[in-house]
Amino acid sequence: MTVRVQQEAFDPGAELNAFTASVQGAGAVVSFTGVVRDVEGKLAEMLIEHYAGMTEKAIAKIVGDATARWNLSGALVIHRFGQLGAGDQIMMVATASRHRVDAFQAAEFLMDYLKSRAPFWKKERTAEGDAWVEARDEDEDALSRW
Amino acid sequence: MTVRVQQEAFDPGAELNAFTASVQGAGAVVSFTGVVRDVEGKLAEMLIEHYAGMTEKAIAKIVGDATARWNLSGALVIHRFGQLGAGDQIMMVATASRHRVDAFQAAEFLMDYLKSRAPFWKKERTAEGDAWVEARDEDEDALSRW
Amino acid sequence: MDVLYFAWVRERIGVPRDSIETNAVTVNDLIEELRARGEEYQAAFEDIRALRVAIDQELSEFDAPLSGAREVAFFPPMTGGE
Amino acid sequence: MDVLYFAWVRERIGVPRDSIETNAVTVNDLIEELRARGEEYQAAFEDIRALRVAIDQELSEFDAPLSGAREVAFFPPMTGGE
Repeated sequence: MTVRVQQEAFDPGAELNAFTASVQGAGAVVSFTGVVRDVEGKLAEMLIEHYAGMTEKAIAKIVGDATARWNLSGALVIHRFGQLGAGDQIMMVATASRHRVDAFQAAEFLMDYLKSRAPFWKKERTAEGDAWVEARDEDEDALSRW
Repeated sequence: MTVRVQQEAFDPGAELNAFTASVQGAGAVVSFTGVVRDVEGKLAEMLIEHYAGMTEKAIAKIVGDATARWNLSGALVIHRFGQLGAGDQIMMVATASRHRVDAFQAAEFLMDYLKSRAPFWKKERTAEGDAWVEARDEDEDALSRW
Repeated sequence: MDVLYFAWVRERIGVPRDSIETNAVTVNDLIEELRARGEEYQAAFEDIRALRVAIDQELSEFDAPLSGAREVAFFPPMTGGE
Repeated sequence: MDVLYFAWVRERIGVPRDSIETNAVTVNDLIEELRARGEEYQAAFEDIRALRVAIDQELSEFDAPLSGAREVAFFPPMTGGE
Protein backbone atom coordinates (compact mmCIF):
# COMPACT_ATOMS: atom_id res chain seq x y z
CA MET A 1 0.00 0.00 0.00
CA THR A 2 1.59 3.25 -1.12
CA VAL A 3 0.49 6.83 -0.41
CA ARG A 4 2.30 9.81 -1.91
CA VAL A 5 1.40 13.47 -1.44
CA GLN A 6 3.60 15.62 -3.63
CA GLN A 7 3.99 18.89 -5.46
CA GLU A 8 5.77 17.43 -8.50
CA ALA A 9 4.04 16.09 -11.58
CA PHE A 10 3.92 12.32 -12.05
CA ASP A 11 3.58 10.00 -15.05
CA PRO A 12 0.36 7.95 -14.75
CA GLY A 13 1.45 5.36 -17.30
CA ALA A 14 4.79 4.76 -15.59
CA GLU A 15 3.02 4.61 -12.21
CA LEU A 16 0.49 2.10 -13.55
CA ASN A 17 3.21 -0.17 -14.92
CA ALA A 18 5.30 0.01 -11.74
CA PHE A 19 2.23 -0.71 -9.62
CA THR A 20 1.20 -3.69 -11.78
CA ALA A 21 4.75 -5.09 -11.60
CA SER A 22 4.71 -4.76 -7.79
CA VAL A 23 1.55 -6.75 -7.10
CA GLN A 24 1.52 -10.53 -6.82
CA GLY A 25 -1.21 -12.79 -8.09
CA ALA A 26 -3.50 -10.02 -9.29
CA GLY A 27 -5.66 -10.69 -12.33
CA ALA A 28 -7.28 -7.27 -12.30
CA VAL A 29 -5.72 -3.80 -12.05
CA VAL A 30 -7.89 -0.66 -12.01
CA SER A 31 -6.55 2.88 -12.22
CA PHE A 32 -8.17 6.27 -11.91
CA THR A 33 -6.46 9.47 -13.01
CA GLY A 34 -7.89 12.90 -12.23
CA VAL A 35 -7.01 15.65 -14.69
CA VAL A 36 -7.47 19.44 -14.30
CA ARG A 37 -10.36 20.43 -16.56
CA ASP A 38 -10.33 23.81 -18.18
CA VAL A 39 -13.05 26.25 -17.08
CA GLU A 40 -14.57 27.15 -20.46
CA GLY A 41 -11.16 27.94 -21.90
CA LYS A 42 -10.42 30.45 -19.16
CA LEU A 43 -8.50 28.57 -16.48
CA ALA A 44 -5.18 30.25 -15.79
CA GLU A 45 -4.25 27.83 -13.03
CA MET A 46 -5.56 25.61 -10.30
CA LEU A 47 -4.15 25.95 -6.80
CA ILE A 48 -4.44 23.00 -4.45
CA GLU A 49 -3.99 23.70 -0.75
CA HIS A 50 -3.66 20.89 1.75
CA TYR A 51 -3.26 20.32 5.48
CA ALA A 52 0.27 18.98 5.46
CA GLY A 53 0.19 17.36 8.91
CA MET A 54 -3.06 15.54 8.30
CA THR A 55 -3.09 14.60 4.63
CA GLU A 56 -1.04 11.41 4.54
CA LYS A 57 -2.60 10.19 7.78
CA ALA A 58 -6.13 10.76 6.44
CA ILE A 59 -5.36 9.01 3.13
CA ALA A 60 -3.66 6.09 4.89
CA LYS A 61 -6.81 5.61 6.97
CA ILE A 62 -8.99 5.57 3.83
CA VAL A 63 -6.64 3.05 2.15
CA GLY A 64 -6.68 0.96 5.34
CA ASP A 65 -10.49 0.90 5.30
CA ALA A 66 -10.43 -0.23 1.64
CA THR A 67 -7.95 -3.04 2.26
CA ALA A 68 -9.98 -4.24 5.25
CA ARG A 69 -13.09 -4.38 3.11
CA TRP A 70 -11.88 -5.84 -0.19
CA ASN A 71 -9.41 -8.54 -1.05
CA LEU A 72 -6.63 -6.43 -2.57
CA SER A 73 -3.15 -7.38 -3.75
CA GLY A 74 -2.17 -3.72 -3.63
CA ALA A 75 -3.35 -0.11 -3.57
CA LEU A 76 -1.71 3.15 -4.62
CA VAL A 77 -2.74 6.77 -4.03
CA ILE A 78 -0.86 9.78 -5.39
CA HIS A 79 -2.25 13.29 -4.80
CA ARG A 80 -0.61 16.55 -5.82
CA PHE A 81 -0.80 19.95 -4.19
CA GLY A 82 0.40 23.39 -5.33
CA GLN A 83 0.04 25.07 -8.70
CA LEU A 84 -1.44 23.10 -11.63
CA GLY A 85 -2.51 23.97 -15.16
CA ALA A 86 -5.34 22.70 -17.39
CA GLY A 87 -4.60 19.15 -18.54
CA ASP A 88 -2.23 18.41 -15.64
CA GLN A 89 -2.71 15.25 -13.58
CA ILE A 90 -4.11 16.05 -10.13
CA MET A 91 -4.15 12.61 -8.59
CA MET A 92 -4.21 8.91 -9.23
CA VAL A 93 -5.54 5.79 -7.56
CA ALA A 94 -4.70 2.20 -8.50
CA THR A 95 -6.00 -1.06 -7.04
CA ALA A 96 -5.19 -4.69 -7.79
CA SER A 97 -7.11 -7.84 -6.95
CA ARG A 98 -7.71 -11.37 -8.16
CA HIS A 99 -11.03 -10.40 -9.69
CA ARG A 100 -12.32 -7.25 -11.27
CA VAL A 101 -15.21 -6.56 -8.91
CA ASP A 102 -12.97 -6.02 -5.87
CA ALA A 103 -10.54 -3.84 -7.81
CA PHE A 104 -13.33 -1.64 -9.23
CA GLN A 105 -15.20 -1.31 -5.94
CA ALA A 106 -12.08 -0.45 -3.95
CA ALA A 107 -11.01 2.18 -6.51
CA GLU A 108 -14.44 3.83 -6.41
CA PHE A 109 -14.46 3.75 -2.62
CA LEU A 110 -11.00 5.36 -2.50
CA MET A 111 -12.11 8.11 -4.89
CA ASP A 112 -15.33 8.82 -3.01
CA TYR A 113 -13.49 9.16 0.30
CA LEU A 114 -10.49 11.06 -1.07
CA LYS A 115 -12.93 13.56 -2.52
CA SER A 116 -14.67 14.38 0.74
CA ARG A 117 -12.40 13.20 3.55
CA ALA A 118 -8.82 14.03 2.53
CA PRO A 119 -7.87 17.62 3.45
CA PHE A 120 -7.40 19.22 0.03
CA TRP A 121 -9.02 22.41 -1.24
CA LYS A 122 -9.00 23.57 -4.84
CA LYS A 123 -9.05 27.14 -6.08
CA GLU A 124 -9.56 28.03 -9.73
CA ARG A 125 -7.85 31.14 -11.05
CA THR A 126 -9.34 32.63 -14.23
CA ALA A 127 -9.26 36.03 -15.91
CA GLU A 128 -12.41 36.79 -13.92
CA GLY A 129 -10.73 36.18 -10.59
CA ASP A 130 -10.15 33.42 -8.06
CA ALA A 131 -12.82 31.06 -6.78
CA TRP A 132 -12.66 28.19 -4.32
CA VAL A 133 -14.18 25.04 -5.79
CA GLU A 134 -17.27 24.21 -3.77
CA ALA A 135 -17.97 20.73 -2.48
CA ARG A 136 -20.95 19.17 -4.24
CA ASP A 137 -23.80 17.57 -2.30
CA GLU A 138 -23.58 14.53 -4.56
CA ASP A 139 -19.97 13.94 -3.46
CA GLU A 140 -21.03 13.83 0.17
CA ASP A 141 -24.03 11.67 -0.77
CA ALA A 142 -21.73 9.25 -2.62
CA LEU A 143 -20.32 8.12 0.74
CA SER A 144 -23.67 6.72 1.85
CA ARG A 145 -23.47 3.80 -0.57
CA TRP A 146 -20.46 2.28 1.26
CA MET B 1 -13.48 5.16 -29.70
CA THR B 2 -10.74 2.62 -30.40
CA VAL B 3 -10.98 -1.18 -30.54
CA ARG B 4 -7.92 -3.33 -31.11
CA VAL B 5 -7.83 -7.14 -31.25
CA GLN B 6 -4.27 -8.32 -31.52
CA GLN B 7 -1.82 -11.13 -30.90
CA GLU B 8 1.09 -8.89 -29.83
CA ALA B 9 1.76 -7.73 -26.30
CA PHE B 10 0.98 -4.10 -25.43
CA ASP B 11 2.22 -1.64 -22.82
CA PRO B 12 -0.69 -0.62 -20.53
CA GLY B 13 1.14 2.46 -19.20
CA ALA B 14 1.95 3.75 -22.67
CA GLU B 15 -1.63 3.03 -23.78
CA LEU B 16 -3.04 4.87 -20.76
CA ASN B 17 -0.91 7.95 -21.45
CA ALA B 18 -1.73 7.97 -25.18
CA PHE B 19 -5.43 7.57 -24.41
CA THR B 20 -5.40 10.38 -21.82
CA ALA B 21 -3.61 12.68 -24.28
CA SER B 22 -6.21 11.91 -26.96
CA VAL B 23 -9.33 12.86 -25.00
CA GLN B 24 -10.59 16.42 -24.75
CA GLY B 25 -12.10 17.96 -21.66
CA ALA B 26 -12.00 14.83 -19.55
CA GLY B 27 -11.47 15.23 -15.81
CA ALA B 28 -11.59 11.51 -15.09
CA VAL B 29 -9.80 8.60 -16.76
CA VAL B 30 -10.38 5.00 -15.63
CA SER B 31 -8.38 2.02 -16.84
CA PHE B 32 -8.73 -1.70 -16.32
CA THR B 33 -5.94 -4.14 -17.13
CA GLY B 34 -6.48 -7.90 -17.08
CA VAL B 35 -3.42 -10.00 -16.29
CA VAL B 36 -2.95 -13.77 -16.70
CA ARG B 37 -2.99 -15.27 -13.21
CA ASP B 38 -0.89 -18.31 -12.49
CA VAL B 39 -2.79 -21.51 -11.65
CA GLU B 40 -1.18 -22.42 -8.33
CA GLY B 41 2.30 -22.04 -9.79
CA LYS B 42 1.56 -24.55 -12.53
CA LEU B 43 0.43 -22.52 -15.54
CA ALA B 44 2.57 -23.29 -18.56
CA GLU B 45 0.57 -21.06 -20.86
CA MET B 46 -2.83 -19.62 -21.60
CA LEU B 47 -4.27 -19.96 -25.09
CA ILE B 48 -6.92 -17.49 -26.18
CA GLU B 49 -9.03 -18.48 -29.17
CA HIS B 50 -11.36 -16.00 -30.83
CA TYR B 51 -13.87 -15.76 -33.66
CA ALA B 52 -11.90 -13.49 -35.97
CA GLY B 53 -14.81 -12.37 -38.15
CA MET B 54 -17.04 -11.48 -35.22
CA THR B 55 -14.73 -10.16 -32.49
CA GLU B 56 -14.20 -6.54 -33.49
CA LYS B 57 -17.83 -6.18 -34.53
CA ALA B 58 -19.05 -7.54 -31.17
CA ILE B 59 -16.70 -5.29 -29.19
CA ALA B 60 -17.63 -2.23 -31.26
CA LYS B 61 -21.28 -2.89 -30.45
CA ILE B 62 -20.51 -3.08 -26.71
CA VAL B 63 -18.50 0.16 -26.89
CA GLY B 64 -21.34 1.79 -28.86
CA ASP B 65 -23.82 0.79 -26.14
CA ALA B 66 -21.53 2.30 -23.48
CA THR B 67 -21.11 5.60 -25.33
CA ALA B 68 -24.87 5.84 -25.85
CA ARG B 69 -25.45 5.36 -22.16
CA TRP B 70 -22.72 7.47 -20.52
CA ASN B 71 -21.25 10.82 -21.35
CA LEU B 72 -17.78 9.75 -22.46
CA SER B 73 -14.94 11.76 -23.97
CA GLY B 74 -13.36 8.53 -25.16
CA ALA B 75 -13.18 4.75 -24.80
CA LEU B 76 -10.47 2.21 -25.61
CA VAL B 77 -10.58 -1.59 -25.73
CA ILE B 78 -7.56 -3.78 -26.45
CA HIS B 79 -7.91 -7.58 -26.30
CA ARG B 80 -5.22 -10.11 -27.13
CA PHE B 81 -5.54 -13.60 -28.54
CA GLY B 82 -3.01 -16.41 -29.00
CA GLN B 83 -0.43 -17.74 -26.58
CA LEU B 84 0.12 -15.93 -23.26
CA GLY B 85 2.15 -16.64 -20.12
CA ALA B 86 1.50 -15.96 -16.42
CA GLY B 87 1.82 -12.25 -15.72
CA ASP B 88 1.12 -11.21 -19.32
CA GLN B 89 -1.49 -8.55 -20.06
CA ILE B 90 -4.62 -10.10 -21.59
CA MET B 91 -6.66 -7.02 -22.23
CA MET B 92 -7.28 -3.42 -21.30
CA VAL B 93 -10.19 -1.01 -21.17
CA ALA B 94 -9.98 2.75 -20.67
CA THR B 95 -12.75 5.33 -20.40
CA ALA B 96 -12.68 9.10 -20.01
CA SER B 97 -15.40 11.48 -18.89
CA ARG B 98 -15.92 14.84 -17.22
CA HIS B 99 -16.75 13.16 -13.93
CA ARG B 100 -15.62 9.99 -12.27
CA VAL B 101 -18.97 8.25 -11.97
CA ASP B 102 -19.50 7.99 -15.74
CA ALA B 103 -15.94 6.81 -16.35
CA PHE B 104 -16.17 4.11 -13.66
CA GLN B 105 -19.62 2.90 -14.69
CA ALA B 106 -18.73 2.70 -18.37
CA ALA B 107 -15.50 0.79 -17.64
CA GLU B 108 -17.37 -1.74 -15.49
CA PHE B 109 -20.08 -2.11 -18.14
CA LEU B 110 -17.44 -2.71 -20.83
CA MET B 111 -15.73 -5.35 -18.69
CA ASP B 112 -18.97 -7.14 -17.84
CA TYR B 113 -20.00 -7.35 -21.50
CA LEU B 114 -16.54 -8.17 -22.87
CA LYS B 115 -16.43 -11.05 -20.44
CA SER B 116 -19.66 -12.70 -21.60
CA ARG B 117 -20.46 -11.27 -25.04
CA ALA B 118 -17.16 -10.95 -26.92
CA PRO B 119 -16.20 -14.21 -28.67
CA PHE B 120 -13.05 -15.22 -26.79
CA TRP B 121 -12.34 -18.57 -25.14
CA LYS B 122 -9.47 -19.26 -22.77
CA LYS B 123 -7.65 -22.52 -22.30
CA GLU B 124 -5.18 -23.11 -19.47
CA ARG B 125 -2.28 -25.43 -20.13
CA THR B 126 -0.61 -26.90 -17.03
CA ALA B 127 1.58 -29.93 -16.31
CA GLU B 128 -1.67 -31.76 -15.60
CA GLY B 129 -3.09 -31.09 -19.04
CA ASP B 130 -5.26 -28.61 -20.87
CA ALA B 131 -8.56 -27.24 -19.62
CA TRP B 132 -10.99 -24.75 -21.11
CA VAL B 133 -11.81 -21.99 -18.64
CA GLU B 134 -15.49 -22.29 -17.78
CA ALA B 135 -17.81 -19.31 -17.79
CA ARG B 136 -18.96 -18.45 -14.28
CA ASP B 137 -22.62 -17.93 -13.45
CA GLU B 138 -21.72 -14.71 -11.65
CA ASP B 139 -20.30 -13.26 -14.88
CA GLU B 140 -23.58 -13.88 -16.66
CA ASP B 141 -25.47 -12.53 -13.65
CA ALA B 142 -23.33 -9.36 -13.68
CA LEU B 143 -25.08 -8.29 -16.89
CA SER B 144 -28.43 -8.01 -15.16
CA ARG B 145 -27.41 -4.89 -13.26
CA TRP B 146 -27.14 -2.83 -16.47
CA MET C 1 -23.53 -22.31 -45.71
CA ASP C 2 -20.38 -22.12 -43.59
CA VAL C 3 -20.68 -23.69 -40.15
CA LEU C 4 -17.92 -22.71 -37.71
CA TYR C 5 -16.89 -24.33 -34.41
CA PHE C 6 -14.85 -22.83 -31.59
CA ALA C 7 -13.13 -23.97 -28.38
CA TRP C 8 -14.21 -27.45 -27.19
CA VAL C 9 -16.95 -27.64 -29.83
CA ARG C 10 -14.20 -27.44 -32.45
CA GLU C 11 -12.10 -29.99 -30.57
CA ARG C 12 -14.94 -32.51 -30.26
CA ILE C 13 -15.87 -32.23 -33.92
CA GLY C 14 -12.25 -32.28 -35.02
CA VAL C 15 -12.50 -29.54 -37.65
CA PRO C 16 -12.90 -25.76 -37.33
CA ARG C 17 -15.56 -25.48 -40.05
CA ASP C 18 -17.82 -27.29 -42.48
CA SER C 19 -19.31 -26.03 -45.72
CA ILE C 20 -22.73 -27.58 -46.11
CA GLU C 21 -25.86 -27.53 -48.25
CA THR C 22 -28.91 -27.38 -46.03
CA ASN C 23 -32.62 -26.67 -46.10
CA ALA C 24 -32.78 -26.32 -42.32
CA VAL C 25 -35.31 -23.67 -41.31
CA THR C 26 -34.00 -22.94 -37.80
CA VAL C 27 -30.76 -23.38 -35.88
CA ASN C 28 -32.34 -26.37 -34.10
CA ASP C 29 -33.06 -28.00 -37.48
CA LEU C 30 -29.45 -27.45 -38.51
CA ILE C 31 -28.22 -29.08 -35.30
CA GLU C 32 -30.35 -32.17 -36.06
CA GLU C 33 -28.69 -32.42 -39.48
CA LEU C 34 -25.24 -32.00 -37.99
CA ARG C 35 -25.84 -34.70 -35.36
CA ALA C 36 -26.55 -37.13 -38.21
CA ARG C 37 -22.98 -36.62 -39.47
CA GLY C 38 -21.47 -38.86 -36.79
CA GLU C 39 -20.57 -39.36 -33.18
CA GLU C 40 -18.12 -36.41 -33.03
CA TYR C 41 -21.04 -34.15 -33.85
CA GLN C 42 -23.30 -35.97 -31.39
CA ALA C 43 -20.67 -35.36 -28.69
CA ALA C 44 -20.40 -31.67 -29.56
CA PHE C 45 -24.17 -31.13 -29.60
CA GLU C 46 -24.96 -33.43 -26.68
CA ASP C 47 -26.32 -30.59 -24.52
CA ILE C 48 -27.23 -27.45 -26.39
CA ARG C 49 -27.82 -25.58 -23.12
CA ALA C 50 -24.01 -25.59 -22.85
CA LEU C 51 -23.72 -23.91 -26.26
CA ARG C 52 -24.14 -20.50 -27.84
CA VAL C 53 -24.87 -19.77 -31.49
CA ALA C 54 -24.12 -16.83 -33.78
CA ILE C 55 -25.83 -16.28 -37.14
CA ASP C 56 -23.79 -14.16 -39.55
CA GLN C 57 -21.56 -13.13 -36.65
CA GLU C 58 -24.32 -12.00 -34.31
CA LEU C 59 -25.38 -13.87 -31.19
CA SER C 60 -28.71 -15.55 -31.79
CA GLU C 61 -31.25 -18.03 -30.41
CA PHE C 62 -31.60 -21.72 -31.24
CA ASP C 63 -35.11 -21.27 -32.58
CA ALA C 64 -34.08 -18.39 -34.86
CA PRO C 65 -34.74 -18.82 -38.60
CA LEU C 66 -31.72 -19.35 -40.86
CA SER C 67 -33.26 -17.69 -43.91
CA GLY C 68 -30.46 -16.22 -45.97
CA ALA C 69 -27.75 -16.94 -43.34
CA ARG C 70 -24.29 -17.42 -44.84
CA GLU C 71 -22.39 -18.31 -41.66
CA VAL C 72 -23.48 -20.05 -38.47
CA ALA C 73 -21.09 -20.56 -35.53
CA PHE C 74 -21.35 -22.80 -32.46
CA PHE C 75 -19.28 -22.31 -29.32
CA PRO C 76 -19.37 -22.53 -25.51
CA PRO C 77 -20.17 -19.48 -23.34
CA MET C 78 -17.48 -16.87 -23.87
CA THR C 79 -14.66 -16.27 -21.42
CA GLY C 80 -13.01 -13.03 -22.47
CA GLY C 81 -11.80 -10.26 -20.20
CA GLU C 82 -9.49 -10.73 -17.27
CA MET D 1 -2.98 25.35 21.48
CA ASP D 2 -2.34 25.78 17.74
CA VAL D 3 -5.38 26.78 15.72
CA LEU D 4 -5.01 26.31 11.96
CA TYR D 5 -7.09 27.74 9.11
CA PHE D 6 -7.32 26.55 5.52
CA ALA D 7 -8.77 27.74 2.21
CA TRP D 8 -11.27 30.60 2.53
CA VAL D 9 -11.28 30.34 6.32
CA ARG D 10 -7.57 31.21 6.20
CA GLU D 11 -8.22 34.00 3.70
CA ARG D 12 -11.00 35.60 5.76
CA ILE D 13 -8.96 35.50 8.96
CA GLY D 14 -5.83 36.68 7.17
CA VAL D 15 -3.37 34.33 8.91
CA PRO D 16 -2.82 30.58 8.53
CA ARG D 17 -2.59 29.90 12.26
CA ASP D 18 -2.86 31.27 15.76
CA SER D 19 -1.21 30.06 18.95
CA ILE D 20 -3.61 30.65 21.79
CA GLU D 21 -4.16 29.98 25.48
CA THR D 22 -7.68 28.73 26.07
CA ASN D 23 -9.86 27.04 28.63
CA ALA D 24 -12.53 26.21 26.03
CA VAL D 25 -14.16 22.87 26.81
CA THR D 26 -15.55 22.10 23.34
CA VAL D 27 -14.91 23.20 19.77
CA ASN D 28 -18.01 25.40 19.97
CA ASP D 29 -16.57 27.17 23.02
CA LEU D 30 -13.32 27.74 21.15
CA ILE D 31 -15.23 29.27 18.22
CA GLU D 32 -16.94 31.71 20.60
CA GLU D 33 -13.53 32.82 21.89
CA LEU D 34 -12.19 33.18 18.35
CA ARG D 35 -15.18 35.29 17.25
CA ALA D 36 -14.33 37.75 20.00
CA ARG D 37 -10.96 38.40 18.35
CA GLY D 38 -12.47 40.65 15.66
CA GLU D 39 -14.54 40.93 12.55
CA GLU D 40 -12.23 38.78 10.39
CA TYR D 41 -12.96 35.91 12.75
CA GLN D 42 -16.66 36.73 12.82
CA ALA D 43 -16.66 36.55 9.01
CA ALA D 44 -14.85 33.22 9.02
CA PHE D 45 -17.13 31.65 11.64
CA GLU D 46 -20.33 33.27 10.39
CA ASP D 47 -21.97 29.94 9.51
CA ILE D 48 -20.37 26.92 11.10
CA ARG D 49 -22.54 24.57 9.00
CA ALA D 50 -20.23 25.60 6.14
CA LEU D 51 -17.17 24.49 8.13
CA ARG D 52 -15.40 21.32 9.15
CA VAL D 53 -13.11 20.85 12.14
CA ALA D 54 -10.20 18.53 12.89
CA ILE D 55 -8.80 17.94 16.38
CA ASP D 56 -5.20 16.77 16.40
CA GLN D 57 -5.49 16.05 12.67
CA GLU D 58 -8.61 13.93 12.85
CA LEU D 59 -12.02 15.05 11.62
CA SER D 60 -14.24 15.81 14.58
CA GLU D 61 -17.58 17.30 15.66
CA PHE D 62 -18.24 20.82 16.92
CA ASP D 63 -19.49 19.58 20.27
CA ALA D 64 -16.41 17.39 20.80
CA PRO D 65 -14.33 18.07 23.95
CA LEU D 66 -10.92 19.67 23.46
CA SER D 67 -9.33 18.02 26.50
CA GLY D 68 -5.64 17.65 25.80
CA ALA D 69 -5.90 18.77 22.18
CA ARG D 70 -2.72 20.36 20.83
CA GLU D 71 -3.95 21.35 17.37
CA VAL D 72 -7.38 22.34 16.09
CA ALA D 73 -8.02 23.13 12.42
CA PHE D 74 -10.96 24.82 10.70
CA PHE D 75 -11.68 24.56 6.99
CA PRO D 76 -14.47 24.29 4.41
CA PRO D 77 -15.68 20.91 3.10
CA MET D 78 -12.82 19.21 1.28
CA THR D 79 -12.52 19.13 -2.49
CA GLY D 80 -9.80 16.62 -3.27
CA GLY D 81 -9.82 14.06 -6.02
CA GLU D 82 -10.51 14.78 -9.65
